Amino acid sequence: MTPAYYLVLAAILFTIGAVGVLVRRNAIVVFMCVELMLNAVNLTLITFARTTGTVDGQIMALFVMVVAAAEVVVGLAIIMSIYRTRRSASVDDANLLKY
Amino acid sequence: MPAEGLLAASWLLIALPLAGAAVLLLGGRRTDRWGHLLGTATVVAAFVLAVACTVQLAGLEERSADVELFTFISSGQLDVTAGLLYDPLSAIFALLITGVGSLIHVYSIGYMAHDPARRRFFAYLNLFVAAMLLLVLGNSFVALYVGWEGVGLASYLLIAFWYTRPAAATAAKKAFIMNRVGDVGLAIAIFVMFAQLGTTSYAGVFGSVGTLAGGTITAIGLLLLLGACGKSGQFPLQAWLPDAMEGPTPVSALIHAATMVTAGVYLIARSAPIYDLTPTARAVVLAIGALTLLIGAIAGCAYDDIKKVLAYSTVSQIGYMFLAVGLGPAGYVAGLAHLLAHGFFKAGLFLGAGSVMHAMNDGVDMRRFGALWRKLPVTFGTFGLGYLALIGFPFLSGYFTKDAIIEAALDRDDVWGWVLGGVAVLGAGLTAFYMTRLMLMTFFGRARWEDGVHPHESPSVMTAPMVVLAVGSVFSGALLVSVFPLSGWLEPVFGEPAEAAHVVAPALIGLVVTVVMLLGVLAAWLFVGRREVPVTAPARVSPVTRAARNALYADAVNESLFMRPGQWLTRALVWLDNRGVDGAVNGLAAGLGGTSSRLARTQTGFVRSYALGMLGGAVLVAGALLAVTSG
Amino acid sequence: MSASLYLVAMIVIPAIGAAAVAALPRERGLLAKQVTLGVSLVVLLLAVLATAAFDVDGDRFQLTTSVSWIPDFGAEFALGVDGIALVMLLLIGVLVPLVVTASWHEADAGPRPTRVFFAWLLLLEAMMVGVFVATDVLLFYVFFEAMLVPMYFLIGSFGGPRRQYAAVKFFLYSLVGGLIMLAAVIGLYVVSTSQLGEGTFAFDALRQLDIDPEVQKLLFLGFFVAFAIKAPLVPFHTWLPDSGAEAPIGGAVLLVGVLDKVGTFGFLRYCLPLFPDASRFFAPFVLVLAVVGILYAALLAMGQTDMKRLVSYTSISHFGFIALGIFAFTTEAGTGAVLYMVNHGLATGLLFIVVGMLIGRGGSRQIGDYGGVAAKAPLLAGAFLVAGLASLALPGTNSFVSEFLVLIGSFPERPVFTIVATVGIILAALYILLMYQRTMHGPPRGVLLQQDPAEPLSGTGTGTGTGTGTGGATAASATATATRPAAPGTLRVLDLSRRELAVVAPLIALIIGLGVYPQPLLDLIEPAVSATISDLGGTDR
Amino acid sequence: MIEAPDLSFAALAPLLLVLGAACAGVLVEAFVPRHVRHPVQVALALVGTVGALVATLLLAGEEDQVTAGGALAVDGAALFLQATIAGLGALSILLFAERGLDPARSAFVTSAAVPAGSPRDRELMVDTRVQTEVYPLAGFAIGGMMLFVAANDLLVMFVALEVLSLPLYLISGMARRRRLLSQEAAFKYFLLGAFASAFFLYGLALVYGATGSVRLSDIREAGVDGGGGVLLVLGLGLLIVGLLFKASVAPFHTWTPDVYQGAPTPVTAFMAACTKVAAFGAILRLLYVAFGTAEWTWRPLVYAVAIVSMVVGAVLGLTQTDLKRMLAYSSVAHAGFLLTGVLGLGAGGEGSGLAATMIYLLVYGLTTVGVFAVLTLVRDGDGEASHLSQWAGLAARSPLTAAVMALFLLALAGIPLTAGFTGKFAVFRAAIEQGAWPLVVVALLASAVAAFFYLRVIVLMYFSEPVADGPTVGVPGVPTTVVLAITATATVALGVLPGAVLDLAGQAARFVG
Repeated sequence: MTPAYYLVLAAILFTIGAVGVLVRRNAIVVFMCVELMLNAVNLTLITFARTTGTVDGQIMALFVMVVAAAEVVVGLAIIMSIYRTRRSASVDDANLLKY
Repeated sequence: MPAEGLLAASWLLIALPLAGAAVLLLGGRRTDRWGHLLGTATVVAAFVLAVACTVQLAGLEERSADVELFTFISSGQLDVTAGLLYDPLSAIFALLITGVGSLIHVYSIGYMAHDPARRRFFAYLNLFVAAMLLLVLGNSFVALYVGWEGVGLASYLLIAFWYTRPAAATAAKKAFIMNRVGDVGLAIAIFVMFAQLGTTSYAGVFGSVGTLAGGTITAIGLLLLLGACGKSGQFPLQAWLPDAMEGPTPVSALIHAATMVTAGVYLIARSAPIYDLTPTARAVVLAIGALTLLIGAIAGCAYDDIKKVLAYSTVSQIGYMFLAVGLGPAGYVAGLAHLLAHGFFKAGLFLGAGSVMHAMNDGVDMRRFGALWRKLPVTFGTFGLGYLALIGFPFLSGYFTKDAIIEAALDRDDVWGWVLGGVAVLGAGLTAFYMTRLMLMTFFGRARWEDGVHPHESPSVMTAPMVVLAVGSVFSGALLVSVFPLSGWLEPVFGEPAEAAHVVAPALIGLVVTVVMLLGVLAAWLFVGRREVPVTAPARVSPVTRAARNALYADAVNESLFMRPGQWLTRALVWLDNRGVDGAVNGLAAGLGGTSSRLARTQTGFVRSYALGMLGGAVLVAGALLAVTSG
Repeated sequence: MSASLYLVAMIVIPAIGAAAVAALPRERGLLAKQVTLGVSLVVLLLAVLATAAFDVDGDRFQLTTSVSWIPDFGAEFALGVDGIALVMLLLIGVLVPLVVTASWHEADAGPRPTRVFFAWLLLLEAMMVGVFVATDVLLFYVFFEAMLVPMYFLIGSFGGPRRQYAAVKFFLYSLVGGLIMLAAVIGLYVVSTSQLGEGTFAFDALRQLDIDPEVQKLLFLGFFVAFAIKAPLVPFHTWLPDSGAEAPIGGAVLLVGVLDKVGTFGFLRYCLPLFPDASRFFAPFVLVLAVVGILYAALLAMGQTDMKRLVSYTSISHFGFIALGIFAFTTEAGTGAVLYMVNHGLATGLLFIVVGMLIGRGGSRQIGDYGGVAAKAPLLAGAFLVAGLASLALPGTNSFVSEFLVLIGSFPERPVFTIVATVGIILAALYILLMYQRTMHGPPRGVLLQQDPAEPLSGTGTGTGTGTGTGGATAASATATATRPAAPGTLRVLDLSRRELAVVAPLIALIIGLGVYPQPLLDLIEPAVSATISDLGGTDR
Repeated sequence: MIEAPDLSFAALAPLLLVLGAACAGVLVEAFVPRHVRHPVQVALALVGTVGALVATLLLAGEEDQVTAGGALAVDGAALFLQATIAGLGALSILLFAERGLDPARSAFVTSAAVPAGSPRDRELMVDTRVQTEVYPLAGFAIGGMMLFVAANDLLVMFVALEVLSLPLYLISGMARRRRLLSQEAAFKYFLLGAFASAFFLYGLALVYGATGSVRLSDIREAGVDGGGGVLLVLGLGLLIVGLLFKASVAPFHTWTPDVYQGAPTPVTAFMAACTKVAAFGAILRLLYVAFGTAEWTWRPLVYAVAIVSMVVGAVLGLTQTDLKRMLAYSSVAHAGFLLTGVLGLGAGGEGSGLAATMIYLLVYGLTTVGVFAVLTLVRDGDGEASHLSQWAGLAARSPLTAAVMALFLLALAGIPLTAGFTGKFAVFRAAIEQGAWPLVVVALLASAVAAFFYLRVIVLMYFSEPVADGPTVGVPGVPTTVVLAITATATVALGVLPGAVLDLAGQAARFVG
């Protein structure tokens, strides 16, 4: 089986993530969708690592994971603080700032 | 040739009155006490100087003197030197202006005695004299133009002398504007001369004008004529002159009878070398002269305002002069002779009218006059002589000069000659009619004075000039035509007077004219003298009379042709400028603002819509790049 | 001080003066005025010295200074004057002290401190001098734009009721023009880089460039639009009536008197020599704009009811004449146009100042609110009349010489345009005399009449005391019947004060003096103009 | 046996200083007693940033090098931008440290964890205890930015991106006043930022797949011999998207107004100034080092984006009523102007575009910090009075403040004799040299439109009558005063005599790798 399938799968996952960001209201879920996009990238990286026969891709995937973890920490903190204030995690409720 | 002796100092002619004006205007109230004396003194001095200069000029063999003063404007090809040309033509004008001017200054001392602003009046009069002298003495068309507009200014100031009266202010403005219309013609004529000949001095232009194409010369001639019409109140620019009577009467006498309004005649006479080359332009001059002659005479018959009648008479008489100078070499001298004679008797008549008004508490309505001959003997006498001179009573000045013009017209010896001659004769009859009417209504018949009017003769300071002018109006004609023939004096300017081939014997012409004149007098007596003059003008009159009363609707025409459309245009443009030009800019601004607030709506504040925007952007970017790379 | 430093001093001294005045404590308003007057007089002196040091037959640019400024952009701090710039310097030198004197009480009434007004005035003077003496295009541009700021604050802080609108409009119009010019300036720089190896902004170097005609057209338009907005030519003019009407008198005088001249100056100094082919190509279009502007603005002036707007429109009309003279491409017309810039500055300056004095007395800008003022204030009326006559170019006043030169110089090249333009002199007589008659002539009436309790009039006392109502009545009846005027005594208006006379008299003297003997200025101007014309023709191979 | 990668600590000194100071700051939080923490943290942060500034200046002489195993390119451009970031960072830190203005002695919430509006929050409102985490966080952000502009390798670039972003997300949520807005700003910034970095990352992956490497130089080689094709182009596109987001270029600007408005003003200043510099540094490096030889592919794109950004920024700014929001849109417009400078860099990096862009970044950064610093002075009951109407007649109440504000606004509008003009002139010249004059004309018209809303503020301050119960103009403490002095002086100096700095930028304008 050719790497193309993995790439396509990754692309699909990425799209799903992106669309998810657009359609879901719950901040946590939206954030998860972003994570999904990152992981789609990881899949791509690893696939390419295979095709090019280098390990760079896999190392990069590790980097991405670390970064993603850091992002989770920061992200959840922000979401929590706003949730505790507003008692709601809906991204649509936060629109005082506009125009 | 360059001037020596007194002639070299002829610039003082202009400088003296100008200095007088400056002193009176800048001096302020300090000069109130003696201002009028200074003003008169400068002009008298100028007159003396003019006489002396003329005498010296007569001594020179080729009677002409140039006075170079200083470089006025010099740039590129253009080189305008401020200089004077003192030759027989300018000399007679200098004498007329300073002479009549002096008399009128003297007269004004009395006439304006009780006016708080007398000093200002004399300042303006001096200013006028200076400008007028510059006009006639200048040695180039530019100098002439400067004087030309200078007299326009003086006339404006003097007509509006009693500026608290809206009528006066409006009349002054009207005069200035209509003169400016003429000035445009004069200015463009100068441009053409410079463009074609590279010079604007008389010597340069007249020297080389022959080299130009006929069309160009005609154009110059017509443009100059436009200027002349504006200044001399000729058709189609005659409407301002009667209104100008709003000014004090001495002004009407000096500016709007004797001198300024004759500047047009001077211009055409001065430009003889140009007109001699363009029969077309000259024909137009003739036509305008004849037409104005009639218009003025007809309008003169209908007015009850004594000054208006005299004003239209002036229009008509200047028509005679135009007709004369339009005839070319044959007519120049005749026209100028009539001009000088007219200067005397018309000035005299106006001063007389002033004296009458002085007696009648400044009333001008002849229907409220009558039977004044006993109350104002001197005025009546001088006025009567002026009257006789004007209507061309045999052997008074008008008789000679007017006949000379008619002769010259007939001497063309063609149909037009007869037509013009006929018009001139008819004009003589009309002149006799309206002037007789004026005499009858003013001095004879029953006294129709308003209550509280106690006529009294004017002081001698006023009557003396009137007497002098009356004498002049009696003899000047004879002097100019036969004793010291003007033709001889002006020979250096217009050349040898051609021996007139008398188509019709002068004696016969004199007879005919006299008969027509008497008919006019008779008619006047029949219409006015026999019956009682109603105090208010009869309303139900023939269309002819009504037309005449409206000066043949000249004002109406101007109004409907120029003023109204002009006002509409102005209003339309103001609207266009605010709504259109400025509106476009403000509209653009408003449009941007609208776009801004509409675009701002896309900034909904919803994270997800932002994300959508970003995704769309990303897709576009990727798509664009792919499009570019894939060709 | 060596002659070459005159120009630098003329920029630096007012700038420093501005800083000093701005630094004065609030209550020292009088001192601020005195310092400003002193500094402006020093500038006048310098201008005269510079003129004395200028050799008419010498190089095109004299009194030059040049210091490297932004080497990276190839820009230099290069100053120098030719005859054209020199006469403009003289104009600035003459006008500013008079404006200061005329505006002596301008800022006292308002809420904002007096010293600020005069500080801006001095800064404006520095910038104006700079814009005329810069011989480095970038430096010129910098002054051109920086000049906006002081004028913007003058209008916005000390102007009339709609000053905010006017100030912003003025600034944006000029800024848009300036920015478009900036593109052209940079374009010019790039061309010079490609032709001379390294880019430069030095005017003399740029004049040597041989630019491809198509490029010339673009660059010309870039400069032209900026200058046409400044000048202003129809249809870029609508900012001027607003600014002119709302600006304080001092600002208005300098605005139309000097600032706007930068536009016509720019035509002559930059458009023609740098882009000869394009200039010749566009000349017909510019001439159409100019001639249309003459008549259009004149008619609009007639339609105005606000005196300051009217005067602004007359200026637009006059700028049409100047543009005509410049784009006729003859020495006579060009010289006339430059002289016109000076004369217009003096004549319209006086007109604005006198109108301002009238407004100061009546508190209204509407023509309809005045009448018969001449009776009570003959000096004011006289000054007004002289200004008006100068504005309608009556012979004997300075404007006649310039207008005559422009027209007679343009006629051989462009007869049709000239004839149409000449008609403008009738309209000029109309709009001036209409305004004069309505305000000065006729029976006394309007805001200055005593019976209506007009708001306290700034800088004027009270007229004669008693029986005003009856006085008015008698005056009216008298005008109806008698042919002698009734003694007009019903206006409460003081005639010109000594201070005001000190402002008006020099201007009148100049107007008449230059009207009778303009040759000295012409001798200064002509060499520069003919050099420009030859630049134009010189590249005609 | 792996040989250790070459590490030139000298070249890394600036980074190490800043990041080291940040780490030390974390320890300080842990061990130093609360009452002395604030001065210590400020001192530390300043030492880090100023030290880094000095270090870069010392390095300026050195010839360019690629170090840390090829991960970092320490070349002229990098150093110049690092210096800029460090300097602007130091100024921002000073703004953070201002304690004189807010009655509660700090612009930052005492405890971000406490829900806004809760009783505890209300207690803390009036408490004068200050929270000092912001300093290490800012330190990390600055370090990330400096790394960002020196990254010679897409992965490092990504890591740097996150290192600079994550702290920013946090501190933009830490306003003491108007906490709801602040939190919302942080929230939006975070979600969209994460979204954007996902794009960047995917682009990275695609480029890696296309070229087999993420080293910029390798990518260029691959690009030259036409390797990759569609994958490479797509990757480029996504990378650009990620960067344009950070640079707040339309249409990726949507977060900017909200975040600028919501974040604490000092943080807004910090973001507006430093993030711009960092993002454009990265854009330049990516486009010219990695894709410089294929510039024909992206030039039209950048061209279009520049126009969109200028127009959107200028037009939307017209109708804003909140100063901070207005400045946000102006920053969008300025991003567009900067892109014209980017286009001024010809194929293979000749032309003055790089120097011009760097100058513009420096100028814009200084002016922006200054303008936001002024904003912090004008206050009403709850924090800064950022609504336009509140500024009416300010000149009458506080001439100096108004004058400084007017100066900065004129600079932003690009009026000559201010720094803004120097920057504009530089970038426009570069663009015209590359024949992009239509773009420049658009830019000029856009800046004319933009000038209108800057002018409106001046009109309000100077030409309007003061409003009743208007805001008070606080007396700035030492830090803000210093910031204002420096920025104002620089704005004038760079406008009147920019020669020296222009030279510096000109010499520094080069990339390695």
